[in-house]
Amino acid sequence: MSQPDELEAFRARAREWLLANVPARPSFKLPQTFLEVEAREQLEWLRDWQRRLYDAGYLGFDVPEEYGGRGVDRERRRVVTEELVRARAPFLVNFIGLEWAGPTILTFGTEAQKRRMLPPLLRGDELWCQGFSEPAAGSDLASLQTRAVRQADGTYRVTGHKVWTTVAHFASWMILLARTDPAANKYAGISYFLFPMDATGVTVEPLLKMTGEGGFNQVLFDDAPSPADSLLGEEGQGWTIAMTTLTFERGAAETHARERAAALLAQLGRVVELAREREREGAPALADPVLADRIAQLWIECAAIGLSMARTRAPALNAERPFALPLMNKLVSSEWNQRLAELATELLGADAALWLDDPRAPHGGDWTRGYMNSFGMTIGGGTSEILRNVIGERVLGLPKGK
Amino acid sequence: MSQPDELEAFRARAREWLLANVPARPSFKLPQTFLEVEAREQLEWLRDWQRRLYDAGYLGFDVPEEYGGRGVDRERRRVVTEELVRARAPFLVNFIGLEWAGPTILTFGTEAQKRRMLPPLLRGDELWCQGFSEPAAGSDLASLQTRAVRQADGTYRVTGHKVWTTVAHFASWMILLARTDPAANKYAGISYFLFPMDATGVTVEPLLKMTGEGGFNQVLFDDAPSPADSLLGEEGQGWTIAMTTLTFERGAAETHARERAAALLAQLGRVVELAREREREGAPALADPVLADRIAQLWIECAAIGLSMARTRAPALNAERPFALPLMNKLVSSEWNQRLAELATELLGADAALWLDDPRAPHGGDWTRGYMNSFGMTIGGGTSEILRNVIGERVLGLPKGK
Amino acid sequence: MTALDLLALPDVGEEFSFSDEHELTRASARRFLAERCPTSEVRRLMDDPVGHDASTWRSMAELGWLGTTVPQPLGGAALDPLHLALLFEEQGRALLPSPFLACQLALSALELAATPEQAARWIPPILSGEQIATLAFEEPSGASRGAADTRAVPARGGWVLVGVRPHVLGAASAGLVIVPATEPDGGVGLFAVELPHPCVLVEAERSVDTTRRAARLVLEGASVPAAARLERSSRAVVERVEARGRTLLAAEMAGGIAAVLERTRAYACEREQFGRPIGAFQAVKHPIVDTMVSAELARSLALGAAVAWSREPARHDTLSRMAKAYASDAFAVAVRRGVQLHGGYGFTWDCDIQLWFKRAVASRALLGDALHHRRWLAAALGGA
Amino acid sequence: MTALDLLALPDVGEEFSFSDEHELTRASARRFLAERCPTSEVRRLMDDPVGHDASTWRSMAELGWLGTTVPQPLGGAALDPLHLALLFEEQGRALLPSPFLACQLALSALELAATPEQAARWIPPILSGEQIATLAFEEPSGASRGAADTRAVPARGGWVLVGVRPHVLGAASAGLVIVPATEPDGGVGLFAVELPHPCVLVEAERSVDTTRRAARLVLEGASVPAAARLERSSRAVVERVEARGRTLLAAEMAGGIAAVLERTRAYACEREQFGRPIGAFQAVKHPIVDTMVSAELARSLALGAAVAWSREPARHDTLSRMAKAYASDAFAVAVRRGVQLHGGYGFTWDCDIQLWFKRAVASRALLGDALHHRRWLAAALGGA
Repeated sequence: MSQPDELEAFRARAREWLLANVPARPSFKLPQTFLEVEAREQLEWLRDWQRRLYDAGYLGFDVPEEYGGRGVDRERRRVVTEELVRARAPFLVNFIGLEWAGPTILTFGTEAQKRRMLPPLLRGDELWCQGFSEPAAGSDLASLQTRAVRQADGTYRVTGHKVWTTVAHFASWMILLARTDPAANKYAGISYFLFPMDATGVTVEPLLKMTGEGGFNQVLFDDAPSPADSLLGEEGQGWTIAMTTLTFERGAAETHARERAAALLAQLGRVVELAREREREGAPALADPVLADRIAQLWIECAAIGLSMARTRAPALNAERPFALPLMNKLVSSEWNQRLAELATELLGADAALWLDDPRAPHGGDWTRGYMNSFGMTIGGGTSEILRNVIGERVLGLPKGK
Repeated sequence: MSQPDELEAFRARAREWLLANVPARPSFKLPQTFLEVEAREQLEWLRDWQRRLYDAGYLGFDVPEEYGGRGVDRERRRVVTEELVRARAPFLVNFIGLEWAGPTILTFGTEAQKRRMLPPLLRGDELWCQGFSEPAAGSDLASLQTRAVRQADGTYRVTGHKVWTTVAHFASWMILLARTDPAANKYAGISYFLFPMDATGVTVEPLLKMTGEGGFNQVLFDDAPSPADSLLGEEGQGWTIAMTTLTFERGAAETHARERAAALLAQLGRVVELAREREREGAPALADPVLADRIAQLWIECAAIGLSMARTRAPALNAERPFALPLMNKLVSSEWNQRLAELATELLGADAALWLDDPRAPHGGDWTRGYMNSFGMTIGGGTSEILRNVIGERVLGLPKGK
Repeated sequence: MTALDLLALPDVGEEFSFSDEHELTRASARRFLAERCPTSEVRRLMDDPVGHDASTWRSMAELGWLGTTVPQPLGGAALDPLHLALLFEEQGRALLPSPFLACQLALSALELAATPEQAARWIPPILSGEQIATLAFEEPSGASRGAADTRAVPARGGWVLVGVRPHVLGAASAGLVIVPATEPDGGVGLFAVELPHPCVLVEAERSVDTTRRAARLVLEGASVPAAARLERSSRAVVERVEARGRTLLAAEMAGGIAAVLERTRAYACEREQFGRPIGAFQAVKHPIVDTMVSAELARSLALGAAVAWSREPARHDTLSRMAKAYASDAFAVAVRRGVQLHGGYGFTWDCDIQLWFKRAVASRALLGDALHHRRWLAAALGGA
Repeated sequence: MTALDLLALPDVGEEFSFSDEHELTRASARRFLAERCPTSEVRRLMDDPVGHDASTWRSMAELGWLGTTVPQPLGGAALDPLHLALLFEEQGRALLPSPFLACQLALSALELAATPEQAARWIPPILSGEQIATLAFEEPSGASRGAADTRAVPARGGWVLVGVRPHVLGAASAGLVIVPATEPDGGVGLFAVELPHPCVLVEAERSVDTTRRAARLVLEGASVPAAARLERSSRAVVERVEARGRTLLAAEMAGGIAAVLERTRAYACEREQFGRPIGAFQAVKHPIVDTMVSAELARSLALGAAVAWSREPARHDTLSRMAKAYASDAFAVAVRRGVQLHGGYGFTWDCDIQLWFKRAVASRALLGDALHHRRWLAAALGGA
């Protein structure tokens, strides 16, 4: 951990570096989040940004140095995140790698896997995607049907069909769930692989989102070979490891809490600016008492979410239901974000209809696009409906439905 | 059916009669609805009103004359209802008799039952209560355990425990569901009785509501005799008949639609008056844009409910889902009513806390009492949750849960 | 007026004024649209440069849809507005891409404000389907509704129009646009501007909802002859035209909610998770029921407003605002639930829910959003 | 200030400034209340003429609860306000009937506005439990918050107070009430009025929530000596006292939501219908989860406001408003769901949910309702 004065010096350096290095927006349209990276030029521009941030020493504060990180230092990580938000820096394109795959590998990987996988992951040289969902296994993830058959030489052969696979078209690796024992019960038969996307027999087909953007895909596996050391953890341990990944995905990791809060506040700040700037009946929308009341409510909830994230750092304050805050975090912030995004479209009035390619679209149509993309968060990584089940049963001990 | 000019003449007479006959409020506190009749003096005052309305010829327009009614005339019934609302007349204390038991007896009763039961029911000489719910059978009504055992002489002996029994303490009769065949499946084993409340072995114990008011009860049956002709319909037909009663209870009967709409509008009107009268931050509450916006929304929904009730009179307009409007009616109006009642308490600010016995309570504390009593409607007669199941399954054909 | 009188419902007549003829209109529209406008056709037209199908449009004209409520002397069928509302409901359900709403708005303006000579000149080609017409009803972004920001100045025996009107439905295909403009005396005139016009720029907008095209009109000192001014123009006429437009748009949106309900219902019956159709789960079932409830309420308001339009004109303005306000929010909620309950698939281009989602976004504020109309209603009650 | 700076969260410190001492406070309060204030005791006190138990009150004084945040020279424990907020949370959970909130409001006023002499006179008897004190913070119905409708006029070497203050918590048991009143120069003075007083009528109110007593104070030209005016009175002090009051009330209400959650959860696990506990049904399970979410968010805001009170005073006012606004609405929703999910039983006097229901109704607008505080927050953002 850094000392307070060291930390402030670090913050000053980071701020200065960001001022000098945050790139101007490119001429082409940037995606809003890592979920919508569609074109090669978007990818390379974003990857370049991740590399420069890494090379300058501002990325990897939750990974030990021997695996390419900067050593575990929560405070520095927080400072960097706050400064990234302040500088309105681009997002990090290898989000799945940094936030979901990386922490899982760090927890369950062998020494060799950690040394091989983590450095290029951090630098963005190798992108990661997630192969969990299937056409018939969305909310009911454990019913997945993709098969991985162990060969005599210890390698596996994978056959199956994954969907909603973000950035699969640019990824080098996939965290893949596949059934290795069809005879076992539906949980015990699953294993977890670090699967090379350049394997033969892998076909990536883009899926279009409702916005018309790409960025996610279906991935077909036809007897695709996976090396012997691609298994993460033990055979049959996949479900347990997947639950850990989902916990990271749902933002349970308390280290990230404060930076998520900063991100939510930044979103709110942009909507407040919008409400000051947009007129309605001849006056700023923010002067409309009903709209102002809704914005105030979203502000209150944003503060409540942010303070709840801060509360996760005080285990003693959460002793009665230790999993309540981590598990509710993704549910609450994704729904809050959706309401905020919808309100933004309402502030635009009839101009909410102007789309990305209209030169007069407010802020390039990003508000309406953002509202649509908000469903990626209320559906992906466990729908809000599934999360309410999980919280009801795991946190509150309510009986399972059948 | 009346001709238009006859009808207008009838309306004029009714209005005049009501002007002369609607009683001044008594010195004691009146209940807000038939669900809260607690004291004998309340009962007698209200019964007297029902008798006078009946004797004057304004009650019984859905019952043929041979059973004490005024002959079936929907238009006159509607006119009377509209004039009752306009005159702010007291409610009719034998509500369960008039609205639930009466129509059921008219549909399923023998000639003798109709001749015996309906005239005193209409006049309020004999009050009715409903014995459906049991401690372990609320939403899951069909799991009821009260037993009725047929005797050699054709009479029955009833043993069991009913709850939430409104006006049981004043009722002469109960519409009673009891299990006559424990071996049959849970629906087929149920029969429907017109049960005399003065039978031996019947104990009525008052239950207090959260408001501190009485009006409902639990009723214990200890081998209580029920006469041979007390069975309504056939033995084992009870579930089917009960569903008909519940349809009446949930306001499905289209004859009542327009009068319900008038009642909702009257409630809204009172809240609008309240919002004009109450001050907030030194100005009428109705001048507060946020409160005014909420009132406007409730007005819109009230109009939508009223127009939907009017739509039930045009079967051709509802051919695709004929049961949609009747079944959603109770759900929508009870939830609307609850939101309206809660808003009224919010208009009162801190004075919402002043209770019935405080001399400064706005309107005698009726707003806060009304909000609490609104739960009687969202819980009784099928909770909102159960109604959403029923609509989902019966109207939309969604699969049953298990 | 007591609150109770003000709040009273309109008298919609016996059986909601709904007759066998209305049922015929509804059923034949449903059949026609099922045949001519399945979702595949909607998707085809999304990429079409014009945005609607010419032969379908001709057929609609031949069926007499365009002149449904137009008086017979002007070549219309003079049916009551409930017929027209039913046509809109069905089009909203099928999501028919067409300039039908644009034409109805223009026809309303002509019917209410034109002299017989003006009407005889401009109405027949619209009814026959030859001429697409529209009304430039939206103010520039941020201006008050009805401010009529566009100005008309008398000049050289005619008028010169200056101003900008966004979101003009169907304008890129239209040969005629009716433009409300403020006159020097402060009144509002409705001007029939024939397109193309050398000083009227028609900039096609790129809408999120490509099933309904719109354009931005820039009137750069556009001269029109004196006869272009609809003689019976007034602010009151503009308000009546808007009330009609709200009624029809609300009916269309109610149809949209019904379509979202039907698709979500069907998906919930078919998609299985945890060994059963997801519609068996209350977390899916109950929100679908709520969508059904809102579909029915939206329909009652829109059709009620259509009945009031001819039967209780004094209450039509109020009801049309209620109908549009309710439909705006209810449609928004229905598509939000629709996407969510379709899960990952709902988020894709392939899933048809997105089509109604975008229609809901694009229609929400047209002719005023819910907040705007609720404020008007609150003022009518004596509130803020 | 950019929007982002204005919106920034307070720094609540490492581990939310929560230490082992705080945990001790919380746990011992929970134990004390479980022993002294089970629901049966709450119900007993509902019918009690005084409304609280004298021996429990004495024990609270002995435990030092009353002086938790009071500076040591005045006889307090000088602990940080998070301790006090935790006590309120536990009392809200147990629904303890007591004049604790009344006393804390009075103590805040005395701590911030009294001279050392005044403090030395009035504070010790409060801390010892001998004297119940309160603050008359509510304006008469309909007046603006903070208008200080009551007037203070200098007379005969002292002051005369004229006005009406409703909803004065614990006033019928109090020996001292602090009254904010407008002075001739327009400023606000805080006056310590000892009760009984010949010209102060204390009319007990009959509240829907008989677990917390209040009275209406009528000051009919009540003379008080010059020394009754707290010397450091100002509008700013009144605002700080209100911010503290909001923080504590919000913590109490957060405790109330947690209690409703716990009872509803337990009932849903126990009550069977259709052959299984009703908590297995998503229509029951999911609303309970939503109550849990609101309980956690309310708690974070209330405790966050308590931390800011001492650690980030510049943000305390804002946070206290957020906490009270959120708790007001969330508690109202939680009790509404609580009654509904208990079904017919929830509607009875016997079911304990009604106790919190009434507390929620009675607390909703005390010290300002959600709408009031959201308006203030919106204004801070530059809005209406």
